Amino acid sequence: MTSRRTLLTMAAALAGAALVSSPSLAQKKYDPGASDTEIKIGNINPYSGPASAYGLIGKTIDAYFKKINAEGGINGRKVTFISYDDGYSPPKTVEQARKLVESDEVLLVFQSLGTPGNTAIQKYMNGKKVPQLFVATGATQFGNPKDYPWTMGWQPNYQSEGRIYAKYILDKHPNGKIGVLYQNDDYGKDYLKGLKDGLGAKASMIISELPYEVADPTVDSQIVSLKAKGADIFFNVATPKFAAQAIRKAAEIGWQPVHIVNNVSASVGSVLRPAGLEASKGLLTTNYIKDSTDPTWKDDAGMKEWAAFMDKYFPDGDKTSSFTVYGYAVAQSLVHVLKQAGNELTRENVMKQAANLKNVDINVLLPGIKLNSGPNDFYPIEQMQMQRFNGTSWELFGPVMSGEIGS
Amino acid sequence: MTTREDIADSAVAVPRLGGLTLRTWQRVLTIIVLLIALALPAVLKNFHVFQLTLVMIYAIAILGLNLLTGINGQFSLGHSAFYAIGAYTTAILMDRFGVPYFLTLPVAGIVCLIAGFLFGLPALRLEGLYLALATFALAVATPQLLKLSILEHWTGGVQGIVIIKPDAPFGLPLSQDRWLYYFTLAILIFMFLAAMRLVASRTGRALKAIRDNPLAAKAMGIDTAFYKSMAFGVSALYTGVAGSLGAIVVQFVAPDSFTFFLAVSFLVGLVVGGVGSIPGALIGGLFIMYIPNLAEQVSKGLAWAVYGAILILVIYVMPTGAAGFVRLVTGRLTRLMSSNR
Amino acid sequence: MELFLHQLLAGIATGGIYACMALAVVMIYQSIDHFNFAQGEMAMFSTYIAWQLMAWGCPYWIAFILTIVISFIGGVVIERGLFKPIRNAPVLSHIIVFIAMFSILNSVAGFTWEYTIKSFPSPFPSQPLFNNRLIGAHDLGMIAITLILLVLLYVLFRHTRLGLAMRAAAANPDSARLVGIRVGWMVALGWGLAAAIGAVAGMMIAPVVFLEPNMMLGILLYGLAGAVVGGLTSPVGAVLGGFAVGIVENLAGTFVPVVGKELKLTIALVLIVAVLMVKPSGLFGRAAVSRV
Amino acid sequence: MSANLSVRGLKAYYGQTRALHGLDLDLKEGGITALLGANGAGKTTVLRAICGMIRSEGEILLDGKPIGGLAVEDVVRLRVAHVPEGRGTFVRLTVEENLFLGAMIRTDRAEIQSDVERVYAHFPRLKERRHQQAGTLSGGEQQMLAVGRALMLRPRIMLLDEPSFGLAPLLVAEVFEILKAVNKADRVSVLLVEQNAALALALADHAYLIETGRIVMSGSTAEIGADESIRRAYLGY
Repeated sequence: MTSRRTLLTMAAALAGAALVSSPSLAQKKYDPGASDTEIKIGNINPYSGPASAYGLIGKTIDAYFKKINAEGGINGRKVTFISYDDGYSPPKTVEQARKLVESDEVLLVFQSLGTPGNTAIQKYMNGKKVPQLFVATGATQFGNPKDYPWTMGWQPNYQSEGRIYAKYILDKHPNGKIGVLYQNDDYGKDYLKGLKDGLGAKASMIISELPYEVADPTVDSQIVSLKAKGADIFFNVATPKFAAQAIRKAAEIGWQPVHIVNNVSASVGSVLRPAGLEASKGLLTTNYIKDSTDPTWKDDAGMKEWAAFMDKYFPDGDKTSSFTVYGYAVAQSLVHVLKQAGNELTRENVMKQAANLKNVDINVLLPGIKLNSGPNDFYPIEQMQMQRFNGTSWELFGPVMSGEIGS
Repeated sequence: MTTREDIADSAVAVPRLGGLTLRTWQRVLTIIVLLIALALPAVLKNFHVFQLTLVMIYAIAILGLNLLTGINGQFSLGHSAFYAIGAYTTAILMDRFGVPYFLTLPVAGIVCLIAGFLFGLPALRLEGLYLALATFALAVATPQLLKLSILEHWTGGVQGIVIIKPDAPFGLPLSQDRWLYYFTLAILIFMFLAAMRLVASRTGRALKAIRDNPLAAKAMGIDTAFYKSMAFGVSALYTGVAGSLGAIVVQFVAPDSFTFFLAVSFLVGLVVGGVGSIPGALIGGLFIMYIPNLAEQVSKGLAWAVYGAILILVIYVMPTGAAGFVRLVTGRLTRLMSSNR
Repeated sequence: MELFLHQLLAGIATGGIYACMALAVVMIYQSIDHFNFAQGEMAMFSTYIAWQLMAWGCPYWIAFILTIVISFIGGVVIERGLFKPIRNAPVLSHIIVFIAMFSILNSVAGFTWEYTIKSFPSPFPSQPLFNNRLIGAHDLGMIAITLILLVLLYVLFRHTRLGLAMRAAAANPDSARLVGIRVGWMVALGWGLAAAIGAVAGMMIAPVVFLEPNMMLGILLYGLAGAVVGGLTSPVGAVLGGFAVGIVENLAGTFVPVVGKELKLTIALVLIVAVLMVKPSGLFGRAAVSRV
Repeated sequence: MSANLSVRGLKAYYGQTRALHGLDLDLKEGGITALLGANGAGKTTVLRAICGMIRSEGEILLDGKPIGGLAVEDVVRLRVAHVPEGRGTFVRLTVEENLFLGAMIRTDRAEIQSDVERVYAHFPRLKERRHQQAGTLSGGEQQMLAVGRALMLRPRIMLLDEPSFGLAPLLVAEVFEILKAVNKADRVSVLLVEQNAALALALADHAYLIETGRIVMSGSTAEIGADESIRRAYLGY
């Protein structure tokens, strides 16, 4: 009997000692997916299917967290990054999101990619009160804190980019005739809407808007049509492969409009070079991120750091693709949020911190572009700058702009 | 492209296994599976319940394809289209008109029955590869049609439609997932029983006669045109009901959900489960639900290569699907038993 | 009118792509009496092999020929290794193996060479011929190569004993064995040839659409459609069918009001199905007539 | 040219089912041997077993060398031509292509061409239709084509499965006439399976009677034809 009693007192004493000796422990707060040693982060990416090119982003993020872990983790906690494939199919996204939340019990879902998939899980994530943080899409519906306080975007949204181009066109070519090539999905239509809204009363400047499908072999027919209709401004809202086809075809048939290519396809390495650098001369676009193939950033500290990271943690990764820079930047942003959350790793605090970014500097974003967010501002990056291709690299011009979409 | 496997047919003889007839074994097995199905939600997490619900939904869709391919010998690479029609019917009715979810099921079924019948009419003139191409085209065209801007008011265009998950009725103490599981299970049992009825009926015999020998069937006075179109219709009805359930469970429809890949998955499920076998559809559903996940666990980068390898392995081991395999094994066993006696 | 002419020419250029693929489809159909749904992926994979050879420093034409040879051997090996063991399984099981091959090739290519697009060189001069800007030199070159392939195939099938044996083996394997044809090897040979033609198609198509693992996804469908429209038994028909599909698709996309631009693929497919209903053996195919 | 074929204890199987139960048979060199029997007696099975189309046990000796277990393609290479039930026409190919296929294993190109002409000499009707799809021929013409295709092999042994099936009597006579001529001229040994016993007995010099997979009688056609009881019981005339 006595022995049992001693044991109990000893245990109580030990427990008391533990409480006393580390008072900070008392302030630690965790939700599922976080502990003293670990933070579980979920992710959904199309590693297969028609959008599998984006899978590179997931791989880069994975590599970045390896780096973070190798350097001691986030506030001493190792990151466990669980990334699933949804093949760009919404039902699969739902399944994978539920697996992450209910089976793997992650703290948050990060950078789930694509508008359809994110739309499919938005209600679920908000119902479960699990952060759907920094989604990988520029659709405007993911920055709506009133209805969806657990969902937040990251990159500048497509509509504001469209507005920036509209502003430029109204300013420089007020009498132009605009032809648009767009991918027939939310992404293409968002850009188109931004352009139209930006043109406002002068939306009639758009004389032709032609869609294409991801399954189409080429967009040659559309380019031929746009030229024949007499467009002298070409707004190219296509993903890399089709954007490159359009650039090449336009040059081939001797069509030389003011050619604006959307930011999604602004990579020198994976779009302009395949399309032909000569043919790409004079292209306009906007950007917020540094282009790894642009010699301008050869000695840039941020890009050097990125290159070192790629060499060490993702040597197989494609350094000419903008996706690897993007993945690096967005992963850095998340790490910033989690560091800021400190020891209170609850889902609520994560969202609170994500909505509390003040001039955060991510070193691979263009100079002057910072992350900013607030309780009513769920678009962390809203600034972009226009640039023109000179045959070897992009040249920034004009001020850092924002699309100021009314949200 | 006809295949002549038929579990319902092969069970006519009364071979015995361990003193019981195969029929009895089948019954016992069915009851065990049913009991397990009823008990599972109590021990599983919501997420797994959700996955199993999807398995049942896929099984219903595969059963629909089976009625067309296995029983009637027609071929379709386009059943994702009917799945989509069912899903969209439900989504539009729920979202735009506030119709309760359970009422949308029969509507989706009827809409698909009509759509399938109408598609079956021209398809009558096409056989084998041509039918394959026509249905292939249907599958490829479906997402584009759903995106069509003139339909956007109804379909929500590329954004799709988000719908609200129903709660359990009568204040039953069940989570939404568990309730939908039982709801789907009930529909599944109903649909499976109806399919068995159909296969055993006059209509079923006519369909099989057309599959096995269209000329003779015609000579016997079977209206082959009507029956073939009807087979398309009924098949579409099943797949449409599955689509409708899928929309409710996933809470979302969008053009990207119904690509050609879905039609291929159904086909894989059909063949893996066993062409012509009604219970095989469940095996098919399990396969297309879990094997891709398994492949992803084996290797992330090469998940689909692993999946392909598994598929080839399955076909090598069971060239006529799980149902054919089971038939083979039970056949061997009964022969072994009887020769021992 | 000018737009019409431009679209017609653009249609011929894309039609060349489909025609090339359609030839490969007809080739495999002639030897296995069926489509190979993984054919596009095989062509894509061959093209990556060519790209890899060039990346290792091979000159274009040597890489071109090596790729054809490797693809031929690959085709034979796939048939002998993968399909011979299940030759008695139902057709649907074969289709599943095609699907499996599709997954494997696509996945391995993406894993090995990444999913980002690569430019693939064209053997033809980049300057437009005759200073016309409507149809590029590569398009013309591609059409020329397609026609050369067509002639070679025609000669093989119509004027050589090997070709005759292959046709016989495909049309009626049991009788073919009775005249001493080794049917299994004829099928393997057919696979090899189809793979080789697919490789040429891939290397011709890649400069236009850029090289990436999913590049053949849409093209295979158009190629199938072209082959079917032309009649699956006729290489000439397949090539003409390919051009027809390209032209119809472009014109439909441009001139069908309201829904044309959004549904150009769908409209093209509907037209094809309509053609088949009127003329089930395709425009140029010979119907198999037989007395009962 | 001709050869002799002897079969000892032949058992043959369709899947698990045994269709022949140990059967002996000799084919005289340069002669015509008929195999008679009712429907389903196993006549066709014998031919299939000899040329390797189905699994069989027992001895099959061609000029004393065993050929059992060889694949069809290899049996054909020993110049054993089989005109199968249903004629095995390549319906999508032309008449002439069908004939050339018959000579597929031969390499003497010039001779092949002259053999085609020889077949045309036998069957002028085929010459008229040489560029037609074989599927468009009438039944009788297809039968001629099948025989012609077999001749293109320059066979030492010809296995004929019901050449009279579905033909008008006049045509049957024509085909049999030519068979006789070929047998004489080229000294080809012929094994003829027939349901029309009268015809077969008239043509052949030796006959076997088969019943449910077993030989029940054999002898010269004269003997068999003369046996009243057999005529009634088995031959039905």
